[in-house]
Amino acid sequence: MAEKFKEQAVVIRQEEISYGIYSMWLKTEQIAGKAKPGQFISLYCHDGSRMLPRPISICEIDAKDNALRIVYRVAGKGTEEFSGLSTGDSIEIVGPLGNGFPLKEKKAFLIGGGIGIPPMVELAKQLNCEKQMVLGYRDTLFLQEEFKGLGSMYVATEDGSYGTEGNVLDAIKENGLDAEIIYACGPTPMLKAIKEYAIANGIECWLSLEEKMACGIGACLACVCKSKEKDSHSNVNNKRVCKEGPVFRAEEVEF
Amino acid sequence: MAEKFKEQAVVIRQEEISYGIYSMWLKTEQIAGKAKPGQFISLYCHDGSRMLPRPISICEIDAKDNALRIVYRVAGKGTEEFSGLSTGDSIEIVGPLGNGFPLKEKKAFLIGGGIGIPPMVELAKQLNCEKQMVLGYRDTLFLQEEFKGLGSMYVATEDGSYGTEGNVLDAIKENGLDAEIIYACGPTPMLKAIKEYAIANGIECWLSLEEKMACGIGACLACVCKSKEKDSHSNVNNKRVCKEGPVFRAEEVEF
Amino acid sequence: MNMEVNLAGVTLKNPVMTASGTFGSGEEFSEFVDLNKLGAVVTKGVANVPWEGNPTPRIAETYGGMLNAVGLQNPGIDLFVQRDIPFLKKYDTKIIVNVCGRTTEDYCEVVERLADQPVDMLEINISCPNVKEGGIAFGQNPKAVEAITKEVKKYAKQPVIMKLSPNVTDITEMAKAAEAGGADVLSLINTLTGMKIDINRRTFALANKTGGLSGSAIHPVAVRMVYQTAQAVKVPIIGMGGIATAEDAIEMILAGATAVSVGTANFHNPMVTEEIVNGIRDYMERYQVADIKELIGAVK
Amino acid sequence: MNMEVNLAGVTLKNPVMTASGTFGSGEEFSEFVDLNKLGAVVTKGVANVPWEGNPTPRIAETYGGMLNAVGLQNPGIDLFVQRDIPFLKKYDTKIIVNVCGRTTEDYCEVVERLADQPVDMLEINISCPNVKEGGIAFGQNPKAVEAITKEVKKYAKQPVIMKLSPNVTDITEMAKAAEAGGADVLSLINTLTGMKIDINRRTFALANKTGGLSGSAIHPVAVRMVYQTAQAVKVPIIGMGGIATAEDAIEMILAGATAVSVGTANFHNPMVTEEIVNGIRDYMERYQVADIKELIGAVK
Ligand SMILES: Cc1cc2nc3c(=O)[nH]c(=O)nc-3n(C[C@H](O)[C@H](O)[C@H](O)COP(=O)(O)OP(=O)(O)OC[C@H]3O[C@@H](n4cnc5c(N)ncnc54)[C@H](O)[C@@H]3O)c2cc1C
Ligand SMILES: Cc1cc2nc3c(=O)[nH]c(=O)nc-3n(C[C@H](O)[C@H](O)[C@H](O)COP(=O)(O)OP(=O)(O)OC[C@H]3O[C@@H](n4cnc5c(N)ncnc54)[C@H](O)[C@@H]3O)c2cc1C
Ligand SMILES: Cc1cc2nc3c(=O)[nH]c(=O)nc-3n(C[C@H](O)[C@H](O)[C@H](O)COP(=O)(O)O)c2cc1C
Ligand SMILES: Cc1cc2nc3c(=O)[nH]c(=O)nc-3n(C[C@H](O)[C@H](O)[C@H](O)COP(=O)(O)O)c2cc1C
Ligand code: FES
Ligand code: FES
Repeated sequence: MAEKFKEQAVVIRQEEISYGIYSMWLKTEQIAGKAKPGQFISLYCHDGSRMLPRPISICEIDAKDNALRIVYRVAGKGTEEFSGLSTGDSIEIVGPLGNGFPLKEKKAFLIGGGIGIPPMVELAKQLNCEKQMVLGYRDTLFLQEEFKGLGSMYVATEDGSYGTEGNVLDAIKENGLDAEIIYACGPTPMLKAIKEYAIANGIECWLSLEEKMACGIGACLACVCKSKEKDSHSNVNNKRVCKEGPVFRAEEVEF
Repeated sequence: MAEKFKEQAVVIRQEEISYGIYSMWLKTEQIAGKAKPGQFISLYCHDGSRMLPRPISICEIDAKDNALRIVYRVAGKGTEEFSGLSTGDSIEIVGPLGNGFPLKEKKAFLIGGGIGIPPMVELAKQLNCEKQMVLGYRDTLFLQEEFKGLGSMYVATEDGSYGTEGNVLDAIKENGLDAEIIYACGPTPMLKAIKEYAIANGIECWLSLEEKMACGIGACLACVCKSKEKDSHSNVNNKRVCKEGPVFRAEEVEF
Repeated sequence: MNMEVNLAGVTLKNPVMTASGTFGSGEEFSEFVDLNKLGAVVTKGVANVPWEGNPTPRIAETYGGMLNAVGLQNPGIDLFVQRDIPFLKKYDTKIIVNVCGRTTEDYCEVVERLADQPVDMLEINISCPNVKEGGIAFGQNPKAVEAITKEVKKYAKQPVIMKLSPNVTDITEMAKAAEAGGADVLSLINTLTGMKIDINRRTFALANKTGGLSGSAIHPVAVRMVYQTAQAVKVPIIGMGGIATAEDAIEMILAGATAVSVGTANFHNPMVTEEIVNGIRDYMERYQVADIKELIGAVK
Repeated sequence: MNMEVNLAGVTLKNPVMTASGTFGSGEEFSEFVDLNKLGAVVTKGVANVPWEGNPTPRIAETYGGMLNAVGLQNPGIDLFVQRDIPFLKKYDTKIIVNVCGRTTEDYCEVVERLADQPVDMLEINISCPNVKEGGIAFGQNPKAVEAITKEVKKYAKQPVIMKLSPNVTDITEMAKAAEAGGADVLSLINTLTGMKIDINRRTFALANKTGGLSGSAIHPVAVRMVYQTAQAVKVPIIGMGGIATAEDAIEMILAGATAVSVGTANFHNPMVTEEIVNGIRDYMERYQVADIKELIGAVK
């Protein structure tokens, strides 16, 4: 049983790194020290009208200083509230949650789409193998600097303003890339396409999923995804994204 | 029709002047410039779970700088929220609300009980007559300095730690005071006793009442008090504390 | 861009109205809102004679909402006709008079008195949980709903809106009964019956013990009932319950409401009704909705 | 100071329990809360066979609350008996198993399977609004409530709690029917049926369209129903609905609840149940309440 903590984290610093996209470093007591790439934390709002936690992936871990970084897009009221926090403010968080990515020593694609890019940063730092980052954006780039020196990087933008015009698979094709393992996080249509690509090419593939959550720890069954096999916990073909996931073998899950 | 404004006021400064009692100066756009002693403002909470305004009396008015002072006790969640505000923070307010005290040139008692003392400060400043402040406290004194130089002052404390042991009427009796007019604000039992005293002694008497409010402007009929005569607005024996009040002739209202 | 909606032949310039009892007859709020900007003003409930209402405390705040047990205090139809209608006539907005009563005869008396008055519609409150007689008793039984609707319709010269209570097992049953009785429009929801206890004084927070829950807290229940009702009847629906933003109003319209009423939110922000009108316009512009009618019941 | 309460012969060390479906079988929350500190753990609803539940999204946040349409996903009684009961037996707390079904036979099968199991009580969920068959259908008609209570009682070896739906015109009618059917304890309220629409995507926020509203938003409705029920029946009541603080729990007890269940608040703060136990103790100390039983139904 992985350890989880509920803490009053303190904002070390926060900045808007792209339009509506914020990067926040949080000082934790224990969470950062236990966290792994691909795991997430739950953040709680100060405003009493919003009761549910917001799940946000861990982007970077500074285990030495027990700090962690999240990068998030303002998508609604909760993330808007978070974006107003500044150095010294505190925020309740629970974590580390979920399973995280397996760290394998195989030639890898690290594929991030939009706001699915953040978890790839810590993964790239911890993976010990040949790394090819494939990053998909709508138009404006962010978190590019972070990958410098960690491997080769390929970018796709929907509007073609940078790199390949199209999606991450177009960038892979255009650059004639290959890999033995895929780690991916991003919008569902992207994950679906990557799953097909991986199966077609016989590549081991790990996908990080999203679903609406209530408890974030596996108790409420809000956040399930369809699984191919009967899940040992649920005894039906449902797995909990917050507990068995958010990272799943592509073959395990159905979209 | 008195003018009312909804504004984003800015906290000039706030301090805890006694245990759990806060004094806050607010910079307004127009409200302070139009306010009169005995009127109140509605303050709105930032936290979305609290939707109703908190009515708080105006303690002092700085018409020149368009600032006003309120003094309040932390009584629940809303006032607790306000107590956390500091210089530069903003808060939504509506005002000035209610009728205020009539300013008459008669030898006066200004009677304040506990958290009913604040409105007496501005009243004392604006009244042009012989003023006798009679202030009742449970134990700890506050807002005493403010009355210095405005008239004579008499204090009663429940525990006798300062001034007369007992209530404001005990202080009046002990000091052998008299007056031609009474202005009073404080807890209902005190107001009730003052009303009886005023009638028994044939003194003109104005009382500032409290009631739970929703709209604060006279539209919802939440905040009524029983009136002796049929009220011309309601057409029944109910007057609106927020609109016809909060200040009433003692004879007009029933407790 | 067209924001006009039609309720039983009455055209509102936009779908935003005030919820009865939260806005008086508009006078007090006219200091904050330009009444000309609203689709309609719905007045506080008025009876054949003046009502004293309940003892105080009449309201209590709750999480994301409030309880009220005002108990339909009102000045009676005579003073209302003499004072409140002329006030509202000065504005370019529709006038909807909310009617309450203790007996069917009470309701009919008020409706008859209003027949020759310049009011646009009548809203019959058969769903107030805060009075001992009348009110909700009429609104929790389909037979009673149909009967009172029929009676009122006999006397009414203006289109009749029946205002339904959410404190029922099946809202569609009541809605169908009102429609069968001849209702021209339905409005829902009135407040959910609730209670608050002060644990320090160990008493009820309201003198009346129970009160009606309103405000953002109840919005999801209101949306559900409006949706269910829209599937069950043909008459137009005025949706209300916890509408505090343009988003809330649009949600209600998408669920099937032709117009919306804003209540408790006025206490949180006296300018909210006008802001909601503007917010709906912004939404229509953003999504290029040429006519608001395209949104009514668009989510099925 | 005595915090013990008695529910149909079962003594709880304190009145704080978990609300079914929000706490699994306790395993996940045991990382945050010492289960030994709770009066009882009420499990997620379990059926005779595994249930898949509804498609996602299964939840949506609302103002001061949330909607859920999980649809009673559960692993079925076999795995539950083999895994969940032994887990809970490790703790010094009472075990209450929440039972769901599509037919009366389904319920009875589960109840029978539990007869020789070390569980302390059974809670029969006849009020789930999120499944097509069973659930709420049993809970909105007094005859059906009485009938299923009687059937279940035939098979039950443990005291039976009937869990009532708030989506009814008169909660006391259902409460009396359950009592007449032999219920040992009543629990209320389950969720209020609600709906949320995403105005940008113009779709329902939940795949199931409607869901159950829970959390602080509904607390005043729950307090009112517990109060009304306490005046109408003799059996003890477990109060729930929006309890998020010790104050909320005490309010429910003063209204007439012998014990309370905490649901949605666990999602906002995984340690809340233990904090509520401590907060009730603080209140009793502050007001010198020697026995919590003095508080039960103390406000009338
Ligand atoms: C495992 C996981 C990791 C995530 N990591 C990131 C990240 O690193 N950066 C980032 O920007 N976003 C991330 N998201 C999405 C993020 O959780 C939502 O954008 C956020 O919850 C929106 O909250 P809000 O209050 O601003 O929006 P609102 O729409 O106001 O939220 C209302 C409710 O819906 C939930 N919700 C809304 N959108 C989502 C969503 N996409 N997924 C899950 N719940 C949602 C909220 O948590 C809240 O309960 C992640 C989601 C999951 C499940
Ligand atoms: C005309 C008027 C003038 C007032 N002036 C002052 C003042 O100068 N200083 C001061 O400390 N207090 C004053 N009060 C009392 C003050 O309004 C309450 O203490 C305050 O609203 C409590 O809010 P809360 O959120 O802290 O308490 P909570 O108990 O959490 O409030 C819950 C709800 O009850 C209402 N409420 C609670 N107590 C009162 C009360 N005593 N009167 C009216 N509504 C109440 C709140 O406004 C809110 O809607 C005044 C009240 C009125 C009516
Ligand atoms: C203080 C108050 C008074 C009310 N008075 C009436 C009334 O007189 N007649 C009526 O039909 N509804 C009355 N209502 C109900 C509202 O019109 C509305 O149906 C309900 O409050 C839900 O809307 P809201 O959540 O926007 O307030 C009243 C509500 C409140 C809060
Ligand atoms: C996610 C979720 C799942 C639930 N599942 C069940 C269930 O399986 N059986 C049941 O009887 N009630 C279930 N409920 C209802 C709760 O037990 C409780 O009655 C209701 O949520 C009100 O309490 P609360 O406001 O404290 O959450 C569920 C509630 C939620 C929020
Ligand atoms: S969010 Fe509760 S099980 Fe995943
Ligand atoms: S608070 Fe609404 S009338 Fe006074």
